[in-house]
Amino acid sequence: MKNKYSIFSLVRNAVSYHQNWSQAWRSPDPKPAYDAIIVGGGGHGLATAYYLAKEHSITRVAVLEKGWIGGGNTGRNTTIVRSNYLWDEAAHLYEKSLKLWEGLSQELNYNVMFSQRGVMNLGHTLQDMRDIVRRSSANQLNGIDSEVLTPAQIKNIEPTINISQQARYPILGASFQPRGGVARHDAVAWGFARGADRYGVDVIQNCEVTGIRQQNGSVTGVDTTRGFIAAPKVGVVAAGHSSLLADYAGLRMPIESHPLQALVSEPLKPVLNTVIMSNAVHGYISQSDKGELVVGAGIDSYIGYGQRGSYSVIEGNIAAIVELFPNFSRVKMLRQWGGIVDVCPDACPIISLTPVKGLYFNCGWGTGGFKATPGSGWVFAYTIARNTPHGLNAAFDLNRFYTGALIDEHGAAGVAH
Amino acid sequence: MLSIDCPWCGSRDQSEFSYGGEAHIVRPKEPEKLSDEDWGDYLFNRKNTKGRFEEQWCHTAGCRRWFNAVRDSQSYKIEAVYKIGEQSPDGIPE
Amino acid sequence: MSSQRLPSGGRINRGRPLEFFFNGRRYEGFEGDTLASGLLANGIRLFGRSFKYHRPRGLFGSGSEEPNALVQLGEGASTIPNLKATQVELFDGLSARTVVGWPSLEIDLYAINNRIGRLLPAGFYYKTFMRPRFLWDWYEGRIRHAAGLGFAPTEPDSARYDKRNAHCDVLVVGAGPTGLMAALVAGRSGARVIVADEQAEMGGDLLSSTQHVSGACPWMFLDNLVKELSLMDNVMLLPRSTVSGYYDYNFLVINQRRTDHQAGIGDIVSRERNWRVRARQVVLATGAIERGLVFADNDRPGIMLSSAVRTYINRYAVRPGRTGAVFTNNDSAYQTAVEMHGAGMEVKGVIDVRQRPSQERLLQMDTLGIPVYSGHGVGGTRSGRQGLRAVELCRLSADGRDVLTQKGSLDCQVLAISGGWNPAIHLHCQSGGRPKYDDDQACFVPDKSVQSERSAGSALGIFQLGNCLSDGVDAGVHAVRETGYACAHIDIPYASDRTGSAIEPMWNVPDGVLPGRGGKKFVDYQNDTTAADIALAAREGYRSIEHVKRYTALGFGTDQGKTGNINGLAILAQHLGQSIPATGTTTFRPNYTPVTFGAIAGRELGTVFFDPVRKTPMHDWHVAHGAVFEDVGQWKRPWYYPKGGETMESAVRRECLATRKSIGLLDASTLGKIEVRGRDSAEFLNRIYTNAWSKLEINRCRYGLMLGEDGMVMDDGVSSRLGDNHYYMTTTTGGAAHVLGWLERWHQTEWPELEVFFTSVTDRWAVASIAGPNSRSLLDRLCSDIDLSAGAFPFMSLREGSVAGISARLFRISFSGELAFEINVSADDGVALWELLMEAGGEYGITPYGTETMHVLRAEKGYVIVGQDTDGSVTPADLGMDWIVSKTKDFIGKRSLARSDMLRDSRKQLVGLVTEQPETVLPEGTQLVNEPSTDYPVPMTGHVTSSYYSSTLGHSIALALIKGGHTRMGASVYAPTLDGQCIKAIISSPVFYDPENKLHKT
Amino acid sequence: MTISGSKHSQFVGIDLDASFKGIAGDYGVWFNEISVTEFVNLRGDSTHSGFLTGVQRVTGVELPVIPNTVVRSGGLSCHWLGPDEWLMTVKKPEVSIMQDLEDSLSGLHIAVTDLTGGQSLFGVGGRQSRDVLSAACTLDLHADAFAQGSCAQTILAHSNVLITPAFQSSGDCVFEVLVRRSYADHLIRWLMDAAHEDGFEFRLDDNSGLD
Ligand SMILES: Cc1cc2nc3c(=O)[nH]c(=O)nc-3n(C[C@H](O)[C@H](O)[C@H](O)COP(=O)(O)OP(=O)(O)OC[C@H]3O[C@@H](n4cnc5c(N)ncnc54)[C@H](O)[C@@H]3O)c2cc1C
Ligand SMILES: NC(=O)c1ccc[n+]([C@@H]2O[C@H](COP(=O)([O-])OP(=O)(O)OC[C@H]3O[C@@H](n4cnc5c(N)ncnc54)[C@H](O)[C@@H]3O)[C@@H](O)[C@H]2O)c1
Ligand SMILES: Cc1cc2nc3c(=O)[nH]c(=O)nc-3n(C[C@H](O)[C@H](O)[C@H](O)COP(=O)(O)O)c2cc1C
Ligand SMILES: [Zn+2]
Repeated sequence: MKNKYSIFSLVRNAVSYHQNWSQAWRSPDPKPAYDAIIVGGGGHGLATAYYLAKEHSITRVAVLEKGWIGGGNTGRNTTIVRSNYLWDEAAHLYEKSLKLWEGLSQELNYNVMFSQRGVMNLGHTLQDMRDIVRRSSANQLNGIDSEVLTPAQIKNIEPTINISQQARYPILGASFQPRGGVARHDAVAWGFARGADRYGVDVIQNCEVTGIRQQNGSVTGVDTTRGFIAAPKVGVVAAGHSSLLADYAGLRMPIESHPLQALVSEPLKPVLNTVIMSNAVHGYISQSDKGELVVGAGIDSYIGYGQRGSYSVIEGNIAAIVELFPNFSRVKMLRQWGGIVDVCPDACPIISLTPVKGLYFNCGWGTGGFKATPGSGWVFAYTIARNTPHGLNAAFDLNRFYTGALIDEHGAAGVAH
Repeated sequence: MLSIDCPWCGSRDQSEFSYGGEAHIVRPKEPEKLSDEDWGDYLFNRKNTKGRFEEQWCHTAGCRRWFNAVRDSQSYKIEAVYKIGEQSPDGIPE
Repeated sequence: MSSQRLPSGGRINRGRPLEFFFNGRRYEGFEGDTLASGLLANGIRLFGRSFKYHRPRGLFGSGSEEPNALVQLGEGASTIPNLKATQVELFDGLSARTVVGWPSLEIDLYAINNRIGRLLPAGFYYKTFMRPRFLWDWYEGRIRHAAGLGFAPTEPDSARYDKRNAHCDVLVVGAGPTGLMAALVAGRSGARVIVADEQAEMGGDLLSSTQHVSGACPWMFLDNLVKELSLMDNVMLLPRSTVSGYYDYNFLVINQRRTDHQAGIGDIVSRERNWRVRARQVVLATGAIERGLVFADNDRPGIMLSSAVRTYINRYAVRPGRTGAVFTNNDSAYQTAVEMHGAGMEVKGVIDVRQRPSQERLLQMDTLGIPVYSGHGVGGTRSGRQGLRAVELCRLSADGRDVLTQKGSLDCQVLAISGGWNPAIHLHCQSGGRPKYDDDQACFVPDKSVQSERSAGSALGIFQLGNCLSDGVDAGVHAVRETGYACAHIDIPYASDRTGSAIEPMWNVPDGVLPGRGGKKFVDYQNDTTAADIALAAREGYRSIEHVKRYTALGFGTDQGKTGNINGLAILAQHLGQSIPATGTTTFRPNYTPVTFGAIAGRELGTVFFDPVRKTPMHDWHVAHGAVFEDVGQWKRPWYYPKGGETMESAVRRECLATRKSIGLLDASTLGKIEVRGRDSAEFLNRIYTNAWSKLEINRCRYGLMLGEDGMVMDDGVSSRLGDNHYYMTTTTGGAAHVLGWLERWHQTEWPELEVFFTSVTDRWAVASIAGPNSRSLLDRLCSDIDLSAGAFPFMSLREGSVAGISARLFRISFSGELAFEINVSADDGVALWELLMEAGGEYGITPYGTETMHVLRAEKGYVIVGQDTDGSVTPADLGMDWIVSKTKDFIGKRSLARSDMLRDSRKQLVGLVTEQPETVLPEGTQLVNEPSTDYPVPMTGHVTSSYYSSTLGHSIALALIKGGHTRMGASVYAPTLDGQCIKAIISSPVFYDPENKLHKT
Repeated sequence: MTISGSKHSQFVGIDLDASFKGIAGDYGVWFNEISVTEFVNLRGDSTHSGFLTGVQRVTGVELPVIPNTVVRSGGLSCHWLGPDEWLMTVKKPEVSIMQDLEDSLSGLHIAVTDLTGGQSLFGVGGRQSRDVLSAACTLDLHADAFAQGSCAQTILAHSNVLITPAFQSSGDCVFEVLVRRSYADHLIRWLMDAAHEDGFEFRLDDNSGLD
């Protein structure tokens, strides 16, 4: 392998003044035809291409990205990774993903800085606590690490948190998944791109898909801003833009695209040890390795493709954070931004075949799909390669919206970040 | 931060309103006669348009009236508001 | 250390000396100084260390653009991390320390990073620390320790922060000459004007200037202008106020810092105030930010922006060094040479990369005896302990890309550099506008306005004072006209601007060595991003400017790349062989400068204000009687009433038994209450509830279930018929607002033809519910106008009358399974009623009970609580409530109940559970399995939704949702609890108490 | 002094002596409780002439049909709340309009709902009253934008309120703030806190709202 990354290659390249590093991925022109096209160069799309090549030996693959890879939600999320989901279907899928995370840096030979510092979901009402027990209990039975913490135990892990029982919505407890954590979002996209490129996948940027062609009910290729590209299989992983692509194929989707915002503080010396999420006061926070506090703001109620949301949402979230951490009131917000999240009615993804043969959709991850990146790519590659869902994603098909077999994660699991 | 023109109260801060999603989704007259697919389509499938989009808002903290707006979902600019039952400036909704 | 304070001049108050501390040492400065100017005046040049290589750094700028001089202010709870020394106003006793440098600024062990810098190219951490895997946690700890700038406080902040909402006709951002002229026009025309400037004083660049305006010295001109504005009622001047964000619909946020510059002002005045402004028109007069030049070792303390040097000299009367030189690619820095000379500095020369600087400038330098090195560059620098000592001169090729000859060095302590000017287009871009590249001026300028906004003056790329003044007037006139005012007359002040020759872009000054070698050329000082890093990124395939930003951290810092971003993207463009506009900028986002969380959060925090606390009319009574409260939505509801050290368990047992045996009293005022009136009320309820309402008789009550259109249980409650076309609906406490909204929505948007009105009366009624076998006897004593007998006042009916002389509506409904009455009186009478009931009930041992007892009592009866026993995935059939679902009419959600998944046998259904050990209470939420196992994953069959000890029954009871539960009566399930037990339980009917439903009907 | 148990006051439990001088050394804001003897919510069809005349017959005022306006006359105010909704407040103990409205409008599609006891009305006056309210209210409260005769439902400190400016003969503006009873305690505490810098006092006997 050309340019394997390690401390040794770093030293070797330092000697030659870093002039000899090869490209992490090429920037090829599109070929006229591929065996499979992946629409969307986010983490999920790139992972799909990577696993298609690696696990299914399908290497004549193009990933078409309208902008720059990782510039969608992959590049703008708060990077929380956990698998403590309530419902079996979701738990198994996310746990598969978490297992892949645990070896991802080595697998990709790209340090995605996956930091298993634990994720805490706080409970502030009696019902929150019932839900926490319910979820933790389900997690344990599913073989997923999860514990319930008392306020004192929370304080022990996170010394500056406010556990006063006089608070407006006092912290009554939390669930805690020690294996959860955060990762370096950009590195995930880049690592998968580099990995896929190594297998010969073409990662093509600045190439927007503008149409999906089909003949006799089967997909034949896609129109793009760089011309028509033929392929018998097209996997769409376009997150916030899924409805548009469905529209190109004449399909309707149970998806709404909403602005979801996040913000960071200035970099600080380590002050937070874990990831803290609170549904009731609505805010979540972690600290990146670089030192900035990464705060998830809320979703706007309205549909929005603007990659920006309402300032009041930011205000509410910061208030929640200061409520939880009154010591952060002198910390400053550096930057805020937004993403376009594709929300499904049951807060669970769609990873599915479609009525069009050879056309597959992977979307609806909404506010919580970063953690699923490797797992989602893994099952989607399987689904595309075999033209049938893997057991792990069978429940996440489009049909559930007609039969009613929803996997209602907001029902009880609360925020799905 | 939107400022929304309530057809009755005029321009007010977004915080006074609640959102109702896509406008002109008519509840089927005889749901029992619908197939599961058609019912699922009514329940869940949405246009989710990028661009000019007809949607519902309610002036919850004001006059409590629901109304429709044509808003560009990318620029967030509200191009028109009209009352329930009135015709969209974009013509008859299908 | 020698004082560098000039003997006269400056906008400092020499009559007011201040003492302050930096890294533990004491210094003196004056009122009007910033920490930066104060330290510089004391001869301090080393301000901090860089983030990655820990190189010594000094001041680079003089305002919010500063990348280097970051400090931590104060100690303890009021410490503030990451302030820019250039923005910290001095006050007496101020104490600051540098944020980078461990263990100290002078001796920084991490400075080793500079030595091994070659091992730390952009993104090195993505390439290493991967093996062995188990060491990653350790590596990460080290990385975290090394990273981060200042320290967050670890104690709560005692300062106040507040907000104001404001509306204005014209918001002027920036109070330089441009903004002030715009404000003057708008103010004189009578418009409502807000002027915000991030600096302590209004004036912008004029504060640092010596250029005369209309014949007057600039400060005199300024003082008159500001005075006139401050006397206008319709103009609000906000100094120390940064417009941090420009959002949709001309909504802008101004962060005003109110107290930090005053020591000991106390906590009465809020420390910061965020203004939330809706402006009809916005004038962006934010000026321009000078950018540096990228050359080898361009980060020595003493290398400063030319504009900063000018500011320190003129505004703060500080000489930044004894000797100086200028390095530029444009005319503006020549003035700095003049000012340095005027300040008594020995100016060693002006190094101009251009082959032909303007004649006028050359003459000017000549008269001052300052040599001009045209067609030259700085190829490297040397430093001593206190920073810059010398710069190396080299002769450049005509195209500026190569070094022709090394030309020796100039000894100087200060190098004033100017790579050109970047209009501060941040807010324009935040408002949705795009940046447009102006080739002539080598900078991005605002493109078309998207919102009601206009950039003016230097923010628009107009760099001459005279033109700025007239453009400010134009902008003011434009704003006034757009907002419908008649424009007042104004004389445009005059300034004698110099003409000159054009800027020649110089993005990467050649140093004559091979790529990657030689001194580091910093592009982004704060993140130590170098030109080589950008080249490396491009080489490795990170070609988008957005990738380069993320790979190299260019512009990622607390200054957001105000001085470095444009140089960085231009260097990338060179490497990719494409134009600057094709390369594009990164996205401008709020905040313009960082804003404290406290100010964004404002005052709605803490026990009292974070969210409104809703109280029932009897609230104070509950407090006085020791109630412990539960949060239900925004309401405070009594949870239980412990007596003399009772635990919750014993209080609840006592309350339950008292109710079952005699009388309990519950404050039920929080239930949602809606009046439904109109000819079509019944029809409307038919469509909303699963059951039928038309035939309900007047004065009768009925339980109803509402579903979402997806068929899932949404809310429940008892509704009653008050008249022909008049119903009274109750909802759950938490669901009240939602249900009212739900009714209105269906009515207004789907069925406007139905004649019906809904009015919330939740707050109008106080509700005291008495339950228990003695409740009728008690009520009999207080109520003389209603026949309370079972025959005359049957279960599920209502009567109007009076209770102890208070007019009341009585409902015979029961959520406890006991004989019960809900007494509704005007909220004004709630306390009186409650006290009368307590008094009259004394001999029955009437016992107030809270929500916990209510839950136990209802669970004994198998009554569900929506949201606890349901979760958005539960249908009426799942609850065993088919009986309430009409087969003959349509209603919201009905069609969904016929979908295939709703008919599945294995759906989770509501059942009761009884544990083997009567005292064992199943933990609520626990999952249930059919077979205990540790072979994960273990298939789950359901979970416990409600669980209590029933003192009435003498054993624990639980409700659970269990797969196919309705057909599994008597079967056993196991609850593996989180603390490692496995509790066996038997599935039973969910009705544990009075299954024949006799008691409540008596 | 605190009011305890007094049934008609929303200031129960609030320390009414808790006046506080602001940084200017005086009371920039004052609060009082405005006693209203009857609150009536009225729904009906304003395009129906019988409805309008029926209301006028009882109240003597013409129902405001222009959004966000109020009509006041002789102790009775009538606020526009929505195109088919009004709030009447009666400040005279001897007058009750509930039943009269029912009778006068009988046969029409209307709803007359007694809200007495469920609402609280405060006056917020003084030099800084506008500033204090604008701390958590997005409405433009400037006299040019929110003139005599207007009223508006909006949000103040996370609570739904109806605000009505009332200009006194002195030219001072008092804002009448109507809020649902269960929020009243929150709101008055919030107002006291919001007046932290400006200073505030309670005015007990001054029933300053205009009618
Ligand atoms: C603010 C925020 C915070 C979040 N926090 C978390 C979190 O903490 N944890 C978590 O697990 N998840 C989180 N998420 C969700 C998570 O980011 C997403 O679910 C996940 O990144 C989706 O990955 P993706 O690859 O499917 O989508 P994306 O990364 O958005 O990739 C889709 C790509 O498709 C491209 N595309 C779209 N249309 C076309 C077209 N026509 N042609 C070509 N290309 C096209 C887009 O440009 C984009 O690059 C958050 C999201 C946001 C916005
Ligand atoms: N010699 C040159 O080439 C050159 C170049 C640029 C500017 N100038 C001079 O600078 C002056 C420009 O005048 P001007 O009025 O356009 O700009 P200015 O720089 O004088 O004033 C801009 C003001 O805006 C403030 N500001 C910027 N962003 C802000 C924000 N987000 N919130 C609040 N305040 C903010 C700054 O603090 C500053 O006071 C003229 O005198 C001009 O000659 C000269
Ligand atoms: C986890 C995370 C951490 C970030 N940290 C920083 C940071 O330290 N400094 C910064 O300027 N931006 C930071 N950003 C924000 C990015 O600059 C950028 O705003 C975001 O990726 C969205 O892209 P856009 O603003 O270009 O649309 C961070 C983003 C994420 C997702
Ligand atoms: Zn309205």
